[in-house]
Amino acid sequence: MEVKVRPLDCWDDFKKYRKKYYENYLEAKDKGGIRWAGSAWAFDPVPHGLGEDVYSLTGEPYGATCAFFQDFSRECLENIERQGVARDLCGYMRNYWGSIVLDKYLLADGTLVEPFPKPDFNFTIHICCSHAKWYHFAAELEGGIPTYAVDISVGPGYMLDDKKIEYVVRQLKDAIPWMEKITGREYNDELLIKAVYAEADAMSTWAKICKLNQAKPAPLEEKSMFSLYVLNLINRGDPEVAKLYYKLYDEVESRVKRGIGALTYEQFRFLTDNPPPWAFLKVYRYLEKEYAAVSLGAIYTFGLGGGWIGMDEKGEKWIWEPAPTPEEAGVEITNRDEALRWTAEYNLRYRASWQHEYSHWIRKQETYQMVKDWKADAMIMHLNRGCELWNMSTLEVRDYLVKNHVPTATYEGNMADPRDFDEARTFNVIDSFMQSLGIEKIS
Amino acid sequence: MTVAGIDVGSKFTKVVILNDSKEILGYSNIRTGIDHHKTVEEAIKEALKKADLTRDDINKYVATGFGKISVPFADSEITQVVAAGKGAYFVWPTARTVIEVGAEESRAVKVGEDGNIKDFALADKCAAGAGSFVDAMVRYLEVPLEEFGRISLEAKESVPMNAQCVIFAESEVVSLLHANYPKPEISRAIHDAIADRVASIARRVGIEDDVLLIGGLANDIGFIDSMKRELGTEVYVPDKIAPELVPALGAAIAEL
Amino acid sequence: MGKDVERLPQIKQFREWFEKRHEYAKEWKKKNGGKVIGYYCTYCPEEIFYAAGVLPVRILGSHEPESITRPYLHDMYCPFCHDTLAQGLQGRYDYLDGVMLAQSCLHMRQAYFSFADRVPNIEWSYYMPFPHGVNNPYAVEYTKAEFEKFKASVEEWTGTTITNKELDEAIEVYNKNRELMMKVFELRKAENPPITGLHAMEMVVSSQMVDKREHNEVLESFLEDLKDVEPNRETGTRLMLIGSEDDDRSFLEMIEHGINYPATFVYEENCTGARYFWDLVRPEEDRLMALAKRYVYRVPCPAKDWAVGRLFRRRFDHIEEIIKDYNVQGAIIAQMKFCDPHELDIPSLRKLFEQYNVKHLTLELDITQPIGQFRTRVEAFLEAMGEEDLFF
Amino acid sequence: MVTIQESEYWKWPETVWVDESKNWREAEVISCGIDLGSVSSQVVLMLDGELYAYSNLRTGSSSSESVDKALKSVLEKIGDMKMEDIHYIVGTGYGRVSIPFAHKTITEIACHGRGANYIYGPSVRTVLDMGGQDLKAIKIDHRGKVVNFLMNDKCAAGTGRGIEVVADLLSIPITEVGPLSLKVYPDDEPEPVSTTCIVFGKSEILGLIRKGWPKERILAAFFRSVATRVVELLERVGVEPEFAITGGISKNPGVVVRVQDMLGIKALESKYDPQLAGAVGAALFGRALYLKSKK
Repeated sequence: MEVKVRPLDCWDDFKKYRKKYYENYLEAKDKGGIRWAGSAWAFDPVPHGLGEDVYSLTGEPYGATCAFFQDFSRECLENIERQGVARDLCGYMRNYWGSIVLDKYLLADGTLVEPFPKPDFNFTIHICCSHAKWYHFAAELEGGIPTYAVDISVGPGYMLDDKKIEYVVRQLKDAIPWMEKITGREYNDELLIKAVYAEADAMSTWAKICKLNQAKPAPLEEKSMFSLYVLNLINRGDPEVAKLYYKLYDEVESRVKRGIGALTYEQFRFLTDNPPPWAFLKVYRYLEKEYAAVSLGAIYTFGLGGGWIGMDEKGEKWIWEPAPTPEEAGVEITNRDEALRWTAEYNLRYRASWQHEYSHWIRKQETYQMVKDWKADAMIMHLNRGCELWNMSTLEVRDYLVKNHVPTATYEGNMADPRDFDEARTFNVIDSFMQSLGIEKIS
Repeated sequence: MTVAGIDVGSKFTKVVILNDSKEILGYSNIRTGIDHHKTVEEAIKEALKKADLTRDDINKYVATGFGKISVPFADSEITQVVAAGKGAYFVWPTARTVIEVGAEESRAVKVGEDGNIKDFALADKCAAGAGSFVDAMVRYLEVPLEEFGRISLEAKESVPMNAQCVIFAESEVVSLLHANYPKPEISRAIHDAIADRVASIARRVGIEDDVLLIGGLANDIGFIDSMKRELGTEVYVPDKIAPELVPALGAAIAEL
Repeated sequence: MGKDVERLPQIKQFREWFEKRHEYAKEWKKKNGGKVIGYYCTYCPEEIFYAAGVLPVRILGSHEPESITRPYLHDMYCPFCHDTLAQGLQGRYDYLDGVMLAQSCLHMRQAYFSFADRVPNIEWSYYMPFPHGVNNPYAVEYTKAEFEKFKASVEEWTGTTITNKELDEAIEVYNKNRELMMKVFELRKAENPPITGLHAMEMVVSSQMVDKREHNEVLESFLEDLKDVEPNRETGTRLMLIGSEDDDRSFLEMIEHGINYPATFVYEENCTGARYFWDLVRPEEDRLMALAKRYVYRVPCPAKDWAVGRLFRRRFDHIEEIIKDYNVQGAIIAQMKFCDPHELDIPSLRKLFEQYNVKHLTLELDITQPIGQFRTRVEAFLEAMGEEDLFF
Repeated sequence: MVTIQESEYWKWPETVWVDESKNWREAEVISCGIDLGSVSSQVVLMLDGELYAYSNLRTGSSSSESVDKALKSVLEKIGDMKMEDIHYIVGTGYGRVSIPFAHKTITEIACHGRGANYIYGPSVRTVLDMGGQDLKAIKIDHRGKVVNFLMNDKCAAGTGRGIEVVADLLSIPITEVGPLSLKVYPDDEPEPVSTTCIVFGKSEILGLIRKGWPKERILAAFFRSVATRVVELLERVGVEPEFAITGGISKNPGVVVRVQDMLGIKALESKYDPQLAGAVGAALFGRALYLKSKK
C-alpha cells in the first residue's frame, strides 16, 4: 500500500536544541557559567541545582558525534592508541579521549574548535566496566579534573529495595557539597526539584512517543529517532526538553491518526538492538530503499531515553508501558531528600537500559516483548564491538528469538570505530537475510 | 530451458550448466583473475565446451558469489547463502546443516525439510580467511595440497593452537616448524584450528544431521576428519558433484 | 643439607590438587555427602558457604581451544569467560550443585548466566549484587545487606541455619589459610626465594579447589619444610606478575624455565595469586559486617577500583608497596584479551612502573598462549636488562 | 581436485656475497651470526667485527635444512673456509631455537639493535624492523643496546606476510608492489584499508578489486594502512632520531616513504643490506662472547 509521508514539523527544533547544547558547553565560561562532563546516564538533574548557567557535555552522545564524522573519528582513535590505549575498549570513550588528546572539540555540525573545553568537574555513574574509569582516565589526561562517580550497580528495578536505593541516594547527597566546594557556589534545591520533575516528564513522554510507533504504518523510523531521543541523553533536567517532547508527541499522534508513515511503502518491519555503527547509517537507508523495510526502533533508542515499567514484580514478563511521572504517581517533591530519592528510584527502576544487564533473561523478555508489541517481522542485531554493555547477551537473545520463531540476523561492527565495520560483508548479510525470508527488492 | 549458474568467488570462479530436468550438462572451475569480467567469460566458455553447447543455447544466467556484480548480463542474482542452501538441498536432500568453507568466507546454513532456509550464520570478522590460510600453510610446509590433508591423519597428538585468528595461528605454525614439530602434527594442528573456527560458525545455527560440507576445503580429507572430531557427528561431502561447485549449481537451480 | 623444593611433598600435593581438581571435588562429595558450589569471582564470600557445609570451588578454564561457547558469547568477550563456560558445557563440572557470582565484570556476568542456564546439573544459582564502588563509604553497608540475603538463600537451599559459631569457624579457617599463604609470600622477599611463581600459583589455585582445612594442614608443614629449602636455581630478574586469572602453567613455565636468562616471579598481583587471599577478616560482633568489610576493603579488582572525589586507585597503592617490599625489578603485565577493567588501568600503571624504574612488558593472554612469540618478547625484555658486558 | 598454489609472486631474490678484498686467515676472531626468520634466513660472517661474507635465502619448511643451506652457500662462496674455522656462532630470529651448532642464541630484538648500530652507525636511536610475522619498534643507545622495545599486538600480527598475500592477490612480484603503490602518492592517496587486521584488510582489498580499482590505488590503500600501523607502534615507543629501518621491509619504498612522511623523519641509508641487521648483530655478539670466554 502507498503511504502518505511528510517531514516532521518539529524536526528543526530538535536539531537546533542539540546544536545549541554543544555551543553552550563551549561558551559556558564566557558567561561565567559552569561546565561539567559525565556519562549520558549520570544523574543529570543533580548539577542543575548549581544554577541555571550550568552546562554539561555527556560522553556517549559526544563520542557518537565524533564517530559520525569518520575522518575526525579515525584521527581521535589513532591518536589515543598511540598513547598505549587498547583498541577494544569502549568506542565512545576512545573517541572522547582522542578528542581531548588532540585538544579539538567537535560541534554538532562537524565544526572543529580548539582547544578542547575542560570541565570544572566530572560527574558520572558507574554501571558497565568503563563509565567511572572512563572519566578517571579523562581526568588524568586533562591534568587532574575533580571526578565523582556514583555506583549504581544495584541490580534490576524489580529487585530494588530501600537499602539499595539508599546506597545510591547517599552517594548523590555527598556529591552536592562536593560540587559546592569545587564550584564555590551555593546549591539551590528548588532548581534540583524542577530538574527532577523535568527529567521524569521528558523520559516518560519519550516512552509514550515510542509506543505510537506500534501503529501501521509506523509514523517514525529509527534513523530520525536517533536525532529525537538524544535530548534525553544530553540535558533531560532542562524543562525545555520535556516541552519539546510534548510537542513531538502531539505531532506523532496526529500522524498516526492521519495514517502518515515514515516510508512511502512499508513492506517489512524490523527492530534493532544496539547502538548503530554511527559512521554507516547507510545500513538503514539501504534497507529502506531496497526493501521498503522500516526500523521501528530498538531497546537502545527506546530504552535509553525512555522510562518504562519494565519487568513485572515477579520478573517473568517485560511490560512496555511508560513509567509514571510524579504527578501520575501522586507524589509531591518538596525537598532535596525527596528529589534525590525520586530521581534515583525513577532511573534505577524504569530506565530500561539499566535492567537488562543483570541477566540474559531480562534482555530476552525485553526484546521478545518488543517484537510482539511493535508487530515486527524480524530482528536485525548489530554485534557491536564498541560496547561490551550493549553487546552483552546478544547471542543468547538471538538464540532465544530464533527458537521462538522470530527471524533474526546479525552483523558485526562497532558503534564508534569505523575500522571495525565491513560494508560488503554487512550488505551481504542483509541481502542473504531478506532473500532467505523471500522479501523481494522493490527497486 | 537451459540455465547457467555462475559463482564468482574470491579465489575461483565456477560455472554449472543445467537443463530443465536438472541434469548437469557442463561445468567449469577456474582461478579468479584481477579482471573478473574476463574470468567470467573464460569460465562460461569452458563450461559450454564441456557441455558441447554455444552461448545461444543458454536461456538464463544466474550469478552468485562475492563478485556477482561482475556478471552484468545475469538475468538474476542470488546470495551465497541461498545458493549454498538450494545447491545442498539438491545434492543432499537430507542435509539440514550446510557448512561452506571458501577461501575468504565461511558460512553455515540451516535447511528445512522443505528446502527452505531456516537460519544462517556468516563468519565473524575474526573467523575469516580459513581457505586462504590453508594455502599459506601449504606454502610453509612445502607439501602438495593433497599431501597436506593426508598427512594430518598420521598425526599422533594434537597441538592446541590459537583458533580465533588465522594470522596469529600462522605465527604459531611458524614457531612449531622452527621447533621441528613433525609435519603431520602441524598439519593436524592447522586442520583442527580451522575446524574449530568453522564449527563456531556452524554451531550458531545449531548442528542438526545430516551435516554437509561444501566449498573448496571439503576436498581436504584432513579437514573433514577434524570437522568430524570437532562436531562429534558424521560429516558428509557431496558425492554427485565436486563440493566447490554446489553454490553455482544452486544458483542455476534457482531459475528452474 | 638443604632440600630441593621440587621434591617437597607439599609441592606435589598442590600440583595434584591443581591437576585433579574435579576428581577431588567428586571424592569430597562421596566422603561428605555435602553440596559443591562453583563460584565465578573472588568477591564471593566463601565463608558463608563453608559455614553451611558447602564446598566452594573456583570455576576456571582449561586452556584448550573450543568452539562450543561461540553461539552464546560473542568473540569480543574475554577468553576466560569462553573457557570457563566451555568447561561447563563439556560436563567437566558435572558434580556442581550450584553456581554463584558476586557481581563482577560484564564478561564474567554473561558467562555466569549462560553457565547457570545451560549446564544441566546446576540446581541452584545465585547472582549477588556487589558494589563496584568499593572506594565509596557506603559500600560496606550495602554489601552487608546483600550478604544477609545471600546467607538466607544459602540456608534455604541447604536446609540449614548458619549459626555464628559456624561462621566463626569458617572465618577462622579462611583467615588461617590467608595468613599461611601470606607467610609463604613473605619468604619470597628473600634474595633467593625458595619458591617460584609457578609454585605460588599452584598453591593459591589449589586453595580455591579444596577444603581449606586440608589446605591449611599442608601449608603448615610446607612452611616448616621451606625453612631448610636451598634454592637450587638462579633467581635472576625479580619479576612481578600483574594480571587476572593466570593459571596457565605453560605461560609461567615458559618465563621461569624456558628463557635463556634466569627470572623468577616474586609476587603475583592477580586473582589466582595475592589478590585472592591478601586481606584478613577482622572479627567483630556482627559477623556479616566483618565479612563485608574484608571483601570491600581487600585489594580491589580493577573492575571496582576508581576515583570517588579524589583521583586515586587503591590497587596502585598496594602495587607501590609490593615493588618496595619485594624489590621488584621487572613487571610482566599479563593482559587478558578484551579485559577492559585491566586495559583501562594499563596506561597509568605503566607510568607508575616507570616512576619506580621498574621495567615492564605487556603480554596479551588468550585461551591458549603462543609460547613461541611470548618467548621472544620475554627474552628480549630480560636481555635489555642485562648483558652489559657484551657492549664494548 | 584443483591445485591452488600456482602463482609465486610472493617470492623475492636470494643472494650470497663475499668481500674478496679480505683474507679470513688474517683475522683474530671469525664470528658468525645466523638470523633464521619465518620468511628469510641470513648467515653473516665477520672478521674481527667487520662484515666479510653473507647469504640471504628463503626459509624452507625445515629450519635446520635452511640453516645448513645458508651456511654452506657462504662457505662454498668463500671456498676454503670450514665450519671449524669459525670461532663463535650466535643464532637469532624465530628459529634460533633450532640451530644445533650455535654456541648461543640471542633474540632478534637485541641483534637488530646491535646490527643497526653497525650498519647505520652509532647515531641510530630508533629502529624499525618488520619481519614476516612481527613488527618491532626498538630504541637503542649509542652502543646499539636495547633501551626499550615494543612489538605489535595480536591484531597487527602478520603485517609483513600481508605484503606477500597482497602481491599474490594482485599477481604482482613482491619487489614491484612498493614502487607501484607510489604512482598515486601523495596526491591521489586513497583512504587506507582496515588498519587493524590483515584478514579484514584483505577482504576489503578483494572488495576494491571487485569495484575495479587500479592496482596502484589498491596498493596505495594497503600500504597506507601498513604505514599507519607501523607509525602507531613507533610513536608508542617514542621515535627519537636518528631513525633506521632494518629487515626486508626496508627494501619496500611503499612502506618506507609513507612512514618517513608520516613521522616527518627520514630513515638513514647504508651501503650494507639492512636485511642483514639481525645476523650482523648476532655475529658482533658472537665476537664479544668469544673474547669474553677467552678472558
